[in-house]
Amino acid sequence: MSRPNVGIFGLTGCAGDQLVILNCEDRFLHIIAALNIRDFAMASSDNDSACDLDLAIVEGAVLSRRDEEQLERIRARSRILVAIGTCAVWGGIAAMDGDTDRSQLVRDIYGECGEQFDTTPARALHEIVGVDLNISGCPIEEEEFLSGISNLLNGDLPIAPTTPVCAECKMREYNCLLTERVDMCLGPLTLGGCNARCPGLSIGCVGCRGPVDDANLESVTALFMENGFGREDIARKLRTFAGLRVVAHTLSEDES
Amino acid sequence: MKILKLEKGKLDLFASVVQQFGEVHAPTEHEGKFSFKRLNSWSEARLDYNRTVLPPRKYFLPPRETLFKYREATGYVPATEDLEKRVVLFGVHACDIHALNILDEVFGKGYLDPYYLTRRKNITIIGIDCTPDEHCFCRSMRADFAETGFDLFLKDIGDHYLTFVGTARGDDMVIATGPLFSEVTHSDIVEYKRRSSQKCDTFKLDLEIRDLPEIFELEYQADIWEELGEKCLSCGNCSMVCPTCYCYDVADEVKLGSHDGDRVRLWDSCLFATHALVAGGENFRKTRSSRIKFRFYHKQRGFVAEYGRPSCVGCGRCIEACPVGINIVGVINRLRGVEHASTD
Amino acid sequence: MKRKIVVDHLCRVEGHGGITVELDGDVVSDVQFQVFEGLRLVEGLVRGRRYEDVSQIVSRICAICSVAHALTSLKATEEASGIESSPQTVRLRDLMYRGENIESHALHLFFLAIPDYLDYAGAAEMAADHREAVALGLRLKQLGNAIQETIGGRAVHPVNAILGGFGKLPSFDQLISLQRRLRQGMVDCEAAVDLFTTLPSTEYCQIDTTYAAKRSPDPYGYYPGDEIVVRSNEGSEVYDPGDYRAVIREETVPYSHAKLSLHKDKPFMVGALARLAIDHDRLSSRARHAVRMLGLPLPSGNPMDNNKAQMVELVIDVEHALLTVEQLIDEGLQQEKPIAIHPRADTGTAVTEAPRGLLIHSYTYDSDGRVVAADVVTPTAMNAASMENHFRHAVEQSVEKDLPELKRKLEMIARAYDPCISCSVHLVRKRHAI
Amino acid sequence: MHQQTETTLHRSVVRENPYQPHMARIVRVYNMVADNYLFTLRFVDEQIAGTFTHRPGQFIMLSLPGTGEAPISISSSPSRPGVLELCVRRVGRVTNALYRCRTNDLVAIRGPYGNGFPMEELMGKNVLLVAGGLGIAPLRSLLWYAIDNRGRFENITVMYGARTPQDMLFRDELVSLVGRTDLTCLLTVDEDPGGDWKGHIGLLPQLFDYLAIRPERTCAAVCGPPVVYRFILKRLLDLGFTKDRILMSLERRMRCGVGKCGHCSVGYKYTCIHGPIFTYWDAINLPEMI
Ligand SMILES: Cc1cc2nc3c(=O)[nH]c(=O)nc-3n(C[C@H](O)[C@H](O)[C@H](O)COP(=O)(O)OP(=O)(O)OC[C@H]3O[C@@H](n4cnc5c(N)ncnc54)[C@H](O)[C@@H]3O)c2cc1C
Ligand code: SF4
Ligand code: SF4
Ligand code: SF4
Repeated sequence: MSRPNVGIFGLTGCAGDQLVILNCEDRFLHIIAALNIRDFAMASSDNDSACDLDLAIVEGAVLSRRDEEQLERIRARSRILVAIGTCAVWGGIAAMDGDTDRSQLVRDIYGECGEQFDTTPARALHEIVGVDLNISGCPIEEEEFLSGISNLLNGDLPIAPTTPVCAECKMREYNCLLTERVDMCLGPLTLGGCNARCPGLSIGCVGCRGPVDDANLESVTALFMENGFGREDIARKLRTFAGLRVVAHTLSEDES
Repeated sequence: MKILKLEKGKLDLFASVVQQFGEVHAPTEHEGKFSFKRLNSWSEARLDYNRTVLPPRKYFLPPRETLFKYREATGYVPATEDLEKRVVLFGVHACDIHALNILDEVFGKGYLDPYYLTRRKNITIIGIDCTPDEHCFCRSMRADFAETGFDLFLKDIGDHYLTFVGTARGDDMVIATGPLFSEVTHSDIVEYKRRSSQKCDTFKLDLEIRDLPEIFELEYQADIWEELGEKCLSCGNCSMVCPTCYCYDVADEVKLGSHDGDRVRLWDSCLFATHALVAGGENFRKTRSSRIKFRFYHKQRGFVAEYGRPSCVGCGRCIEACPVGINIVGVINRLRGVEHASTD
Repeated sequence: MKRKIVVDHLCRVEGHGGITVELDGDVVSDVQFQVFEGLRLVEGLVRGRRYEDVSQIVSRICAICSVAHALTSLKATEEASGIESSPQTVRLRDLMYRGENIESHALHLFFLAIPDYLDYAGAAEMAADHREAVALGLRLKQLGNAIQETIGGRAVHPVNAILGGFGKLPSFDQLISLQRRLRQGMVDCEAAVDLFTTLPSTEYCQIDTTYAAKRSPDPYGYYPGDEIVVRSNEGSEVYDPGDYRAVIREETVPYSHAKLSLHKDKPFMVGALARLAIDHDRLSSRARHAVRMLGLPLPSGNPMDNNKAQMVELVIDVEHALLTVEQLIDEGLQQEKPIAIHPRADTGTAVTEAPRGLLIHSYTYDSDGRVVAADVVTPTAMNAASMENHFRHAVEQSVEKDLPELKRKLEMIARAYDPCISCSVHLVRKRHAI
Repeated sequence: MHQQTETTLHRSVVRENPYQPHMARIVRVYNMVADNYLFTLRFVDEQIAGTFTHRPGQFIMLSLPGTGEAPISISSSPSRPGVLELCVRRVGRVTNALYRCRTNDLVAIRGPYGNGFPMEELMGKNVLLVAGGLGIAPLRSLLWYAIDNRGRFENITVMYGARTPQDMLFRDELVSLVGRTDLTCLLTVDEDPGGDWKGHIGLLPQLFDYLAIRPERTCAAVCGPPVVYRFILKRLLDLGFTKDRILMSLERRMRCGVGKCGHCSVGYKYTCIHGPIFTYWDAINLPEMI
């Protein structure tokens, strides 16, 4: 790919991942030299919203029919679609309470005029279209994003991280919060790549990058319960960034 | 072997002389845990530590290192930048020295790993005595005393350290400090022997390694592996902190907007699901139980077949690091069918 | 003759929104600032969550204001459980706000606003001709991020700020490195002010405006203190944070996912221009110099002046941050552990200044420390009515009435407000305690 | 630990580095079947090109700069030096990148690695080669070595099965062997949707029906996907082959190729140094080997 046509899009989210792209200050000028950014509404007002794209980078979850249609349009015009951020990859915090009554919630907040609002339960991009590459993180890590793009420019899909936060935590010799302070650290369940940012600050991982492939939920839950945490709270905690929502949902059902 | 003694009160003086042999790194404390770090001042050194979170392995096989730089014009060029750095590791325990000797077998036999070996030659090791705690079982693993693999080894005999000189460089260090060292007397020897046998009695963990390979073969299908598989988190903590685990991954990293890049090597673990995954999705150790079994099997049985001894030195790190309390001594004793009072 | 000006999708703003203005002859008959950001209903999601999880969740309302959301939430929760943070914690948190403000204003001015003035589609396009200016903006932005990273542990969605303090305090070396960068930042700010004085003027909307901002005991504090001041040409009123409902009345409108906020039935403006209007008598000499250089009248009735106000705040924030960092270096950081919280059933409300203006978080907890009700009022939501008001006057005051030109002006006004649209849709109506 | 001067230390990393890949040029790309190419490579450095040699069954580590490294069997015979032939199936990062390469592009190679077939053991005996699918890649080296050194072996038999004629690797080459009198070449396909296959149709083990084997004078070399092992090994044992006369080539994940990285270990052996050629006895003795 020589200077591919690129679009950067945000569905519903906090714009944190697009901000991380803009935060690549040192390398921002390199990025715009390597990529022909044709459609990036957050950063430019001269956007070609119809051209074919080699690469579409999409942030945010799908929370409305409008999002869904936009995503389908993006997919149709792009060769490679990359989901960036936990919302796009897993549904993010908006998917936390998949089981609550959404229309009721909307009515609670907006009153009657809420009824006509275009709103659907949160979904990750892969639930709607094919996704070629997922880069997780809330927000994504700058290095991982740039190396992902470099790999794509080189013609390869980047090597997906598969190791948990714990491994990175130990590589940096941080004190373990599970064995030492008995926090609810989600490090063993969470996909690494952040260099164990939170444990490095003596704060338990909250799982913002979503789960590792073979997360041993049962064992971690048993451990947390042994350490005195309630099942409901554990289930909620696991569900925060939505990656574990399906299993966490089962966990809370077990109880009832 | 040349043996001298060093007054304890002069240790800081000795350390200041040793600086000329390289950057001094020693165990330092952080919220009750220890790690080898570059010292800003000698007072940071905590020679009374029990164990560091990461073993000295991190100096020889770093968590991440660049092996080659690839440039379109020159091809793969070996990266040599950090290799020549001279470091003095002050205060390495016997088990960790044993572990380095084990890594020497892996990286220094057959195909020689020049990165590891170059570091091994540039890093000076000053060993020190220790007191076993509740997780130590180096005695069972025959790793409680080191005969080789260090430049100097300091053994506590009260007011003095008996100093065993292991290499010519160790001798140079002794000579550079001149009058700090004195001759060993008969009463020093008596004291050394007294302390040595006393130390043997302080171990709280014990296990028998004779015929362990046979036991492993016999118990290859035992239920315990399934049980452990249900408990294990595949977090890799045990292998990250192990002084003799050396699995690594290699990846090419390309620079944005070019075809140039680096080939890096990164720590890996046999507990990760992708460790034995090959093309076509075939995974030779798909289940967690098969992976944790493999770790024990490889250390306690596979390594014996290849190198004549288990690759565990009994440092206790994996016991301390496991969030769900999987305890290697407990596992082995259970395989053997013996209960030991102090294992769980 | 009826005409309609429609901006489908506002670019170079955070989030998704549009503008529709209907003209009947030369009179504006209808103005709508529509927000069609999807609904994440964050307010509903925190219900039932324990007190220590809340700030991490609400920080995701918006990335650009994530420090403000996280810290306002912590402050409200601490208020509810009756603990007071140490002066060092307050100082460090205010420093995080400076970092966020520097980053956010630099992003806004150099990436979103200046390209407007110079007629470029964005910073990338501008970089071709004005590499230096873009590099200057990137440097300032990076400075803001460096502060947020050093104190907050991450530039977006800080993780280090927790209830009762911080996970880990910055090291001496980190502070020294910040000091060095902030000194460069002082020089960069001067260059930025100079650059700004060369931009074309934008006098096309002038009306009396009501302003609201927090007033802190220290001059120009974003985090400490909690009085809300409302200022109009009828004078100033002061409110307690707990009475924020008396300041703001919200209305839902069918065309937008954001509610409209009014003060005594009138729109009001929050943000940099409002803060300067309210705190203009306590500015440092450097800041006053910048105000003069930019020719910024205070108070001003021109929303476009918000860009100038943001420029002045860059000067204020860099100076302030440098001062704080130097004090921390001189006095040394005390190794305080975060204060442990013992939950109790109560309500806590906190008010701070996010980059775009007043931010209010209010939570009611039960005795287990679980959220019973939550209420978040964001600056962009407060500004929505004011924006519509300014759109209306800009269109009516424009003489040429040329559609593309009007459209451009509307977009520029919207961007001058620096709306953060994802914030605006997370309003919560307080529920009664069960 | 003896002292060494800095210059020699440096040299060991630069000159005696077992991980050092050497640039090689693709001199020919041949599209064999869908997703399988045959690459002919020649080292850029003439000295290496002239001296490189290997044993049949050995593999090299192939690097695509910026993409990564993968183990690939050498499909050409050492009896035909100067170039290396690699038969590669496209499955992942490295093989995809290789697939994009064209004649004259550069790749990098280090090796050869692995034990290779025990030639001393095979010489003077009958050799039976049994391959399924991509399993022909390592066996082809042995096949041509045996043909080129015909006098040193007794009977040579090759049995190869592919899913369809279109999937048959080295098809023209193998078909041309069928008529030869100095060796037996038996080919089969599972099915023939195109209807142009003149040879045998049926599963690989059926080929044994055409064969009279004297197991006590024969060594068998087997390579293929797991299903091949499952059926062929049993068949060979039934015929009376002893377990150490059945040789097989195994695949594992590999990151170093030289017995360090730990990925290819099975039981207490490393596939890269103790293998990839193992006897059937090794396989039953080592847990999880097949
Ligand atoms: C001794 C030996 C000889 C061989 N000879 C040949 C030969 O002659 N011809 C041939 O075509 N092949 C051969 N192979 C197989 C070849 O080495 C593999 O197919 C190799 O993996 C290809 O590398 P790759 O980078 O293209 O694939 P990879 O990118 O490594 O991917 C291959 C597959 O492995 C899995 N995988 C890899 N990495 C990850 C990860 N990080 N996370 C999750 N999954 C992952 C995936 O399932 C993927 O589909 C041989 C292998 C060995 C050991
Ligand atoms: S602190 Fe958390 S991430 Fe680190 S080792 Fe312990 S459990 Fe794993
Ligand atoms: S440690 Fe956990 S919560 Fe923190 S950044 Fe990493 S994945 Fe996110
Ligand atoms: S297996 Fe455990 S006890 Fe043995 S050397 Fe490794 S970390 Fe130490």
